[in-house]
Amino acid sequence: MMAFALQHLAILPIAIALLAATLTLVVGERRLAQQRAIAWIAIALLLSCGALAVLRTSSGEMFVYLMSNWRAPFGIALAVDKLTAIMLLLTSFIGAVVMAAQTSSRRPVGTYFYPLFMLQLMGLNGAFLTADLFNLFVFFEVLLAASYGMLLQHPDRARTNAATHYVVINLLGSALFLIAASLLYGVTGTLNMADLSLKINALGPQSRALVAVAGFTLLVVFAIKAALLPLNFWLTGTYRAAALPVAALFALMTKVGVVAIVRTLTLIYPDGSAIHSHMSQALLVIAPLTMLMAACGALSARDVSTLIGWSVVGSAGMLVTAIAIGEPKALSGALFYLIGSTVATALLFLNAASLDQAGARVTSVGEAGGRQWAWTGALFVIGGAAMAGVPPLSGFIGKATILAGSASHSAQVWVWTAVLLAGMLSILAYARMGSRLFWKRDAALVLGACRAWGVESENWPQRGRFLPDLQPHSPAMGQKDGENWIAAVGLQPTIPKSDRLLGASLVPTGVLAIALVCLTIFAAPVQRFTDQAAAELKRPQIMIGNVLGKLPQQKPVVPVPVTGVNK
Amino acid sequence: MSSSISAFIASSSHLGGFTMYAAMFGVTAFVIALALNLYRLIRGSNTEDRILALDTAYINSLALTVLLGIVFNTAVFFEAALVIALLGFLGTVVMAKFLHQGDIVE
Amino acid sequence: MKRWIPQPLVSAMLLLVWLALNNTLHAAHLLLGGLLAIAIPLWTSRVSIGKPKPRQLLTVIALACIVLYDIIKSNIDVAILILGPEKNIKPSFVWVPLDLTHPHAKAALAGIITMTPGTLSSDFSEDGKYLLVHALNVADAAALVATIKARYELPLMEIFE
Amino acid sequence: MMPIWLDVLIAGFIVIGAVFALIGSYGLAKLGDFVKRIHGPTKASTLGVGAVLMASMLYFSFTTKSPSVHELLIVLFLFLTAPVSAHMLMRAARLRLRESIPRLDESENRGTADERR
Amino acid sequence: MSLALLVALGVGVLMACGVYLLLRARTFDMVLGLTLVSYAVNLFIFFMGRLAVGKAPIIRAGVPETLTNYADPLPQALVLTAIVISFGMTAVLLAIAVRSHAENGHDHVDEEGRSGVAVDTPPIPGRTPK
Amino acid sequence: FLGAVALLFVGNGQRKFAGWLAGVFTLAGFALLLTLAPMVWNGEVPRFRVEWLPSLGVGFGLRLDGLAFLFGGLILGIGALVVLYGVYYLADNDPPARFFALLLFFMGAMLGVVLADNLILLVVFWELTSLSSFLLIGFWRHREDARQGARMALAVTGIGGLALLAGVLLIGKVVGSYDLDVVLASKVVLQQSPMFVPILLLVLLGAFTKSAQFPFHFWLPHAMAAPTPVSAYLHSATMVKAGVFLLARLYPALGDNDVWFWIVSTVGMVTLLMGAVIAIFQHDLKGLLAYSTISHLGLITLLFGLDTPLAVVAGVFHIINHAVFKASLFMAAGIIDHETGSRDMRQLNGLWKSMPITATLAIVACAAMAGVPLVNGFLSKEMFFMEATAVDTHRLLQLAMPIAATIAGMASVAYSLRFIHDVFFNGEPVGLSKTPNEPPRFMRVPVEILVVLCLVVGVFPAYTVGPLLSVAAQATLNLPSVAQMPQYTLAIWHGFNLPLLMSAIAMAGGVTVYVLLQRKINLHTVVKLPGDAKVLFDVFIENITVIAGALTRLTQNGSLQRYLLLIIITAIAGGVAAVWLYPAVGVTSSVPMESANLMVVAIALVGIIASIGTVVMYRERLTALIFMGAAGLVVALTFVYFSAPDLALTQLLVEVVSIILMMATLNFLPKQSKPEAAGRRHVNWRDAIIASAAGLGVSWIVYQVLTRPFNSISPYYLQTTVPQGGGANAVNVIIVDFRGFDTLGEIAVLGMAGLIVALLLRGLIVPASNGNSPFGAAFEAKMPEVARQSLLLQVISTLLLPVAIMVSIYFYLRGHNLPGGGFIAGLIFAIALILQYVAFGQARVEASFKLDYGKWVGWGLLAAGLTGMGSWLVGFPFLTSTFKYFSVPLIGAVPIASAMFFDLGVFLCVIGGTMLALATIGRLSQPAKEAA
Ligand code: NA
Ligand code: NA
Repeated sequence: MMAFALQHLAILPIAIALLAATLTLVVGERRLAQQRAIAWIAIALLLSCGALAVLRTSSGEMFVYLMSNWRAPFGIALAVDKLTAIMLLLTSFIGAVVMAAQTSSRRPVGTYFYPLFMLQLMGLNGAFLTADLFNLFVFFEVLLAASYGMLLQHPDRARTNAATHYVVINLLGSALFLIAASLLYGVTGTLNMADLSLKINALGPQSRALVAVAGFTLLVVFAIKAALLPLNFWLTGTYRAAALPVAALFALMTKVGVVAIVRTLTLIYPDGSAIHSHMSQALLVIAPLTMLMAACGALSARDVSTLIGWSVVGSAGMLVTAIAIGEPKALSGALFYLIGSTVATALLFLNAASLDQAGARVTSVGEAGGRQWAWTGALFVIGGAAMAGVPPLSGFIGKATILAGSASHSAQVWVWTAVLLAGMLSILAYARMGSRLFWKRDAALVLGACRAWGVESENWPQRGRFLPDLQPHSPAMGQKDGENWIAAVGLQPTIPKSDRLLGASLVPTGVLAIALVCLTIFAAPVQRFTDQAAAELKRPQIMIGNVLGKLPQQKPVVPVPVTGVNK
Repeated sequence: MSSSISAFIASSSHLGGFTMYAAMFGVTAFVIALALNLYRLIRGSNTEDRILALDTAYINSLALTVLLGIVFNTAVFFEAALVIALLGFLGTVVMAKFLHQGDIVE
Repeated sequence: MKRWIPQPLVSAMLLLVWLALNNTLHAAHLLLGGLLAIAIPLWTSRVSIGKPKPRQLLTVIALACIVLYDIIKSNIDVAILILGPEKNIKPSFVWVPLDLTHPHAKAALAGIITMTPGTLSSDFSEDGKYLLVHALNVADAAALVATIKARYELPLMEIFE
Repeated sequence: MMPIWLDVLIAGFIVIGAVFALIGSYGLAKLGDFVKRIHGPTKASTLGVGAVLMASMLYFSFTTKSPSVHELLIVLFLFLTAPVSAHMLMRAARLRLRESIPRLDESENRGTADERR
Repeated sequence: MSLALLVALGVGVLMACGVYLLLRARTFDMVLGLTLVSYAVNLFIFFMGRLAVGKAPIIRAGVPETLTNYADPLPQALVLTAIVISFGMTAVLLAIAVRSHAENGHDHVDEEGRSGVAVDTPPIPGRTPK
Repeated sequence: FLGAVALLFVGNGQRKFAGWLAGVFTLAGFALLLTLAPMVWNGEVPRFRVEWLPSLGVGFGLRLDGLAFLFGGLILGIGALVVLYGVYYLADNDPPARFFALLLFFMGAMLGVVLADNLILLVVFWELTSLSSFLLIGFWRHREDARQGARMALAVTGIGGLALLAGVLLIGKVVGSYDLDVVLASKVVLQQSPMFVPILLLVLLGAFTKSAQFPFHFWLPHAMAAPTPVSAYLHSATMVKAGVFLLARLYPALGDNDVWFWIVSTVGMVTLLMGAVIAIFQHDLKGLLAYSTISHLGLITLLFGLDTPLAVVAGVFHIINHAVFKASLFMAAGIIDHETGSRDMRQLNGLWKSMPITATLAIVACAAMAGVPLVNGFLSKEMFFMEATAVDTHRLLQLAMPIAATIAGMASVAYSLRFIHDVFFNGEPVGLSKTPNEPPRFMRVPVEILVVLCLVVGVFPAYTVGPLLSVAAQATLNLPSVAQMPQYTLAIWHGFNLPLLMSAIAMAGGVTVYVLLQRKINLHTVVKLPGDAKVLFDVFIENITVIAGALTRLTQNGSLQRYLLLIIITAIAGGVAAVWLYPAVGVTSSVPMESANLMVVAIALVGIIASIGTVVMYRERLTALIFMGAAGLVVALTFVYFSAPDLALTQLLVEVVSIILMMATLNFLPKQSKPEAAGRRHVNWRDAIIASAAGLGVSWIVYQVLTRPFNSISPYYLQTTVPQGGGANAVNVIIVDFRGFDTLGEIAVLGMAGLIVALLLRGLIVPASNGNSPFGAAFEAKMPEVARQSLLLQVISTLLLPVAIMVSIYFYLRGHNLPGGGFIAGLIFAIALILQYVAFGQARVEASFKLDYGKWVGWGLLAAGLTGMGSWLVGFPFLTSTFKYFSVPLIGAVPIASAMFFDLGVFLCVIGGTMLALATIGRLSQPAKEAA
């Protein structure tokens, strides 16, 4: 069993998701319970695969898998290095949490949720695993198509409009990707990233412009995915419109772009070439600007989803900055930051989903909702702190490591200024949003509480007189006041306690918060792993040797009676 | 242009003499036919005319494909011609039905 | 028999199509084609309009010859019309009353009329009793109707009804 | 090497087909009215294609030393489908004309089209 | 005029036309544009394997298997994949266009209130039966 | 193991605590600290360390030296008192658990700051204090001023924290380690580094913001919206002291140079004076204390800035003293607030009568604040005066320093006097909501303890605080042993000297100033407070937010066209940059150039004109679609001409299906594209130029590539496709075998496309959108006698369906060797089905064939996936294809390749995805059938 898992480690995360997707389709649309069971089994298996990948790669192994048993670069190769292992585990973890959130949500799943969800995971895993440029395109398409479906769950006007932008932009991105990938093939005659690395290195000077065009175009494509300036504008609208658990899953989306940029800068165009340094220079201008732009966006955000969306943009900017700096320490910090920011994003989105249950996404909840809100508030603080890089949470650790890693770089002053300024603005943004959401007591707060408790909102327009009562009048107004107030004006909650539901919805966010705290406390082993991963990335010849050196299994020779065809 | 013609002849050297020239004539004729279809496509004046032009272009392309198969001495283009013959009309039918009643699938 | 081969003619046609597609008379293809020719109609026959029961193979061949001859002849006529001055062309719509009732027969008539140049079947009337024919150059509409009915409809009547 | 008679035959088919197709498309381009134009391509093209396919049949039967009949299928399919296109187009075009067409026999036997309704 | 220049220009024109339509502000125009872009991209991929006339990559007995005798099969396979994917995405985009028109009452790609968004018809109430 | 306790605090801070539990923890910590006292006294430095951030070379390490001991003592000692006080202070309906949890959280963070053995850890805890103080200040969350105050504190200290982080990272870069021991020993390295000034500035920025030094002092008064225990704790003893702690901590490394001297002493002096003067004019008790705190912090800063060992000792001493008396004053103010419901000195008068004990305590503490002899404040003030007179670096300063010190002393006497006089005497209370009384017994205990400490230290300094001061100062100066300490004496009486004179002047002056002020302008009538930087801060934050919002809206304006344009321009710019950077292009053309014959040129022109036609006609959508169809046809012909039969087939089929889909949807969309608003002509030109640039770029690339020699991996496919792939059609073998994995992803995408269309449109009912076109439904009204469905079409469709299926199977079976394959077969099948839909209408077809296309997608993917996994059974990688020749009697060898099963999956998935999309769109206009 173990031997089997190890032999096929690279394909399992894709195959399991695919199998689960097909099974959920085949059992039929109406049998949601079976679909859910299948999805959970798949998630459990995916988690095991991710954990196994991390464990095995930490001992220095790299798994290369020759798809269809053809030797690279002729067939498609998958490779599990440390970076991939991290991403696999992270993907399945976020997937599990989103599943849990969906399971505990009051809202029923939309049409074809489970198949699309599974295909989404398949696409993500495939994009992280593949070592072939065109196959990367295919998996980009898989994960994008699935994300269209996830975005359009329970379609409404806002989602449709967001999807229009999201889909068109990504289709343009796909066209650019195809141009870049095929151009690289046209110049070098290969598609395997490891082989590309070698062939590009061996090219004469007159082909360099074409290879650079391809490289820059690739960067543009990945920058669209990673939401770098000026290609980031699709993101906040999309995230805002998406169902929040789905948005949590989207936390991984930009990371695909980031990982692809890592591969571009460390494998296809590794250190030492002129193209690499030009790419880095360009990114070092763009990425810090992205961070600053994102911080501005976050500060001006009027609702939680937009705020988180901008934070996602900002974290992508941070990651790409670190990648462009390219120092091992910065890369290691970036990987750490990547883990932390993904988890924090998911936490914030799922937490917002809990808020959303009270209809308070845009305005505020305050404390009138009772104890659950206190927890929601605490979780918001943790997520926001991790996202904004407040110590000691993961965001800070990653950021500090990146800053330390960029200390000797020529762009240090610019990078530091941008990082610190953006960090400052994000802290402000989260403080503003948090204090408005959880502290402010106003009409919307009670409205939210009433919705949370199932109080019919038809009463609202007639009872406009409530609104002035909501202004703070006593300096010592306490927690019970909201409830008292509702009792005083004679609104009886029709659903006695929605605690149970909300409590359940706290589980996934709680798990994420614990993960963040653990990531902080047990930073040492994680950082050792990311250090090694960064070192591995800095030495592309390891990947090249492993991918191109792997031999296919010997097949039994089949006698061919006819060669060719009559005509 | 003479060099291009000689290259073309070189590629069709497996043909008999008459056939070769006939094929050249045929290819030219069908290309001109396509150009005439395009003319009608541009001129219109009605949508029906344009659909008709496209339909004719499909048929001419079919013939052109078959002719190219003779020129290149290969049967691999037969399937393309077959598909045009079998299903190429569907586009025309659908467009016509769209003109006729809007809803193509009732 | 009817249950397993609901449309024997279609099945026969399919077998022929299969053999033509593969350009062969090989036993394997006969077998495979036969199997497919039986299997496919089992599924597709759920949508059908009437059952064609053509008789008189000879009439079919005769009609085919007539049509082929007409196609070649009127192709030349039309070519001359096209190449000549346009003012010579006097197009017109003509309703052809139908005696045919079988849908396949009507369809065949419409197809034949279209395939022979110079005429073109434009529509059936709503009750299905008239076929609207458009002719490129009509000198005598009544004569055209008579020709169509005698030359094509009569053999089709023999074949289908 | 191809026998001369076959060469001529194939060439002849090709030329005939090409000429008819060209005339059909010429008609499409030249004629001044849709109902006239539609007569050109829908037939001339079919015969044109038919002739070219005959040429192809002969040619490949010769080169592969076995009868090539699958071109017949193309002819069959075209003869099945081409009338449908024309038919549907005429249906659509007639909407634009928006005129009732009197029936020859109606005036004698059954009255006008309007009465029929 | 060399063949290479000709096909290069052809691809370029397709691309330019597609991009122009893509930059229009209405869903259906964008679909047309994206289709043209995908034509251009497919041809682009295809030509990355260079030009080969009359050399279909179907192995014939006795013909040495080199790129001088056969067209490059790999870009063709890639184009097949690209065609299929862009076809699927076209379907998705069309569905979104219909839904968007039903929800918004216009087919502009941006939400109302943006400059240049003209509402051409009153919103059509798309209803979702239970 | 002290660390364990600290960790416990941080950890437990998250959980809910009752107040007494908090107290127990604090006392336990304090006791633990005391047990370590002997070690510290002996000059040892207890340490605790676990690995934490190996990338940064930073561990989680704690070290307890004298300075840390001093601060630890303050934090825990005063913490315990504050906890006790808080139990009584909080209102009934304030959640105590959250309060104490936050308080403990803060305490843990603060302990972390003082105990951290490396700078990174210090920054971590530093920021945690900011965060927890944010939460504590905003504890009364419903109050707008509390929220604002909290945010302001966070903003200011947060900026400082980031500056500190930058400074620390720079230190790490220069020194090579973040370890405190190493850093403190690297004074020379640091101060000779070119980075020294930036480092110093950044670190000082951190310290000054935290300790509310000018010009960052303004947040502190607004933080007074916090509950009083918080103020007493954070704003007297702990958080604000973190800044001066940092000064003290890094003094050995960064101090002892001119930059340090000038900046620190100037800032300290300005803060000292400004705080003291403003304090006089406050009406709010806590406001007065806040400005007083600012002033005293300025004093401490100034002492560190004076840059002499003795001044440092004085600074450390004053840290202790200030913590003690200020905490007690805050608590006293809190008691007053608690008992009277007001902190406004204009309302509070004559409380001596109602609460004499509290009054006494407050008076003693005020005396300490004013620096009256026999109280602890006096001692450190004397030391300060001494140092002020000892400044000799600059003539001007030599004069200014004592004067400034005296003025500050005067002001502090004045505001202390105001505190005493204006609250406890000065007539009767005005408009209080409660009748003032003495507070509960135990609420007063903490104040009593602290005041007693003031007195004891004030009277017997050498015996009480002496040892503590000495180890703390030693650690501050980073001296190896106590013996090297500078000479100083702790005594009340130093004899008549200049400092004593200055004290006397300050005393007398202070009293005079207060009396004069009260007489002449009546302090109660001063409304506008001078120098409140809150306004500035608000404007600043407001501007940042406004600018951020404007910037965001400016760039992200919701226009998809803009976004697309940006992407395209970026891509073009990338290409241009590439050519510009690597100009060596197109040098060689070793490839013989084939020239185009007339036919190819003509066909290309047809395609070009057709695509241009699409653009020109785009407003008439149906027409544009026809042009596009023509362009697609030319693309297919191109594939034919350039030897790609599979592509030609696929292109033709996809073209047909696409057009059908587009027509089906166009029925529900406007048939014309409305022109955009007037005045956008230039936009069209801009787009045309961009589009042309994109086209030109692509053309250039294609031409460049086509004129280059080519070495590719492809010959491998040609060579192995028959012997190892089992098929002569190399393209198909690549698709199902070499790169079958791509195909798997591709069909997943197609299947998903179907699913997405279904989930998007299912259940939606849309009337056809006719606009003003003559097409479509308009027909029904005008020509009712025309049949809807065509008989001819129906008959032909029924004939074609089986034939097309036959053809589809034919393509499926032969794809491996000749053009064809599962995808093409699936499309043919789907088109044949579509034909039935068109001819007969959806209802009839779906009634005849009961089809769940979603399942088809599932089965197709399952078949493909299982084929892939099948190879696992025989131990080969995913999708490894095998083929066997089975010999069948009569027929001969029949090849069965596993790729065929894979292709079957493709086949099913293509049908499922395509039909699902089409059937869903077709169903849009059928309200009646939906119900059925
Ligand atoms: Na007073
Ligand atoms: Na194929």
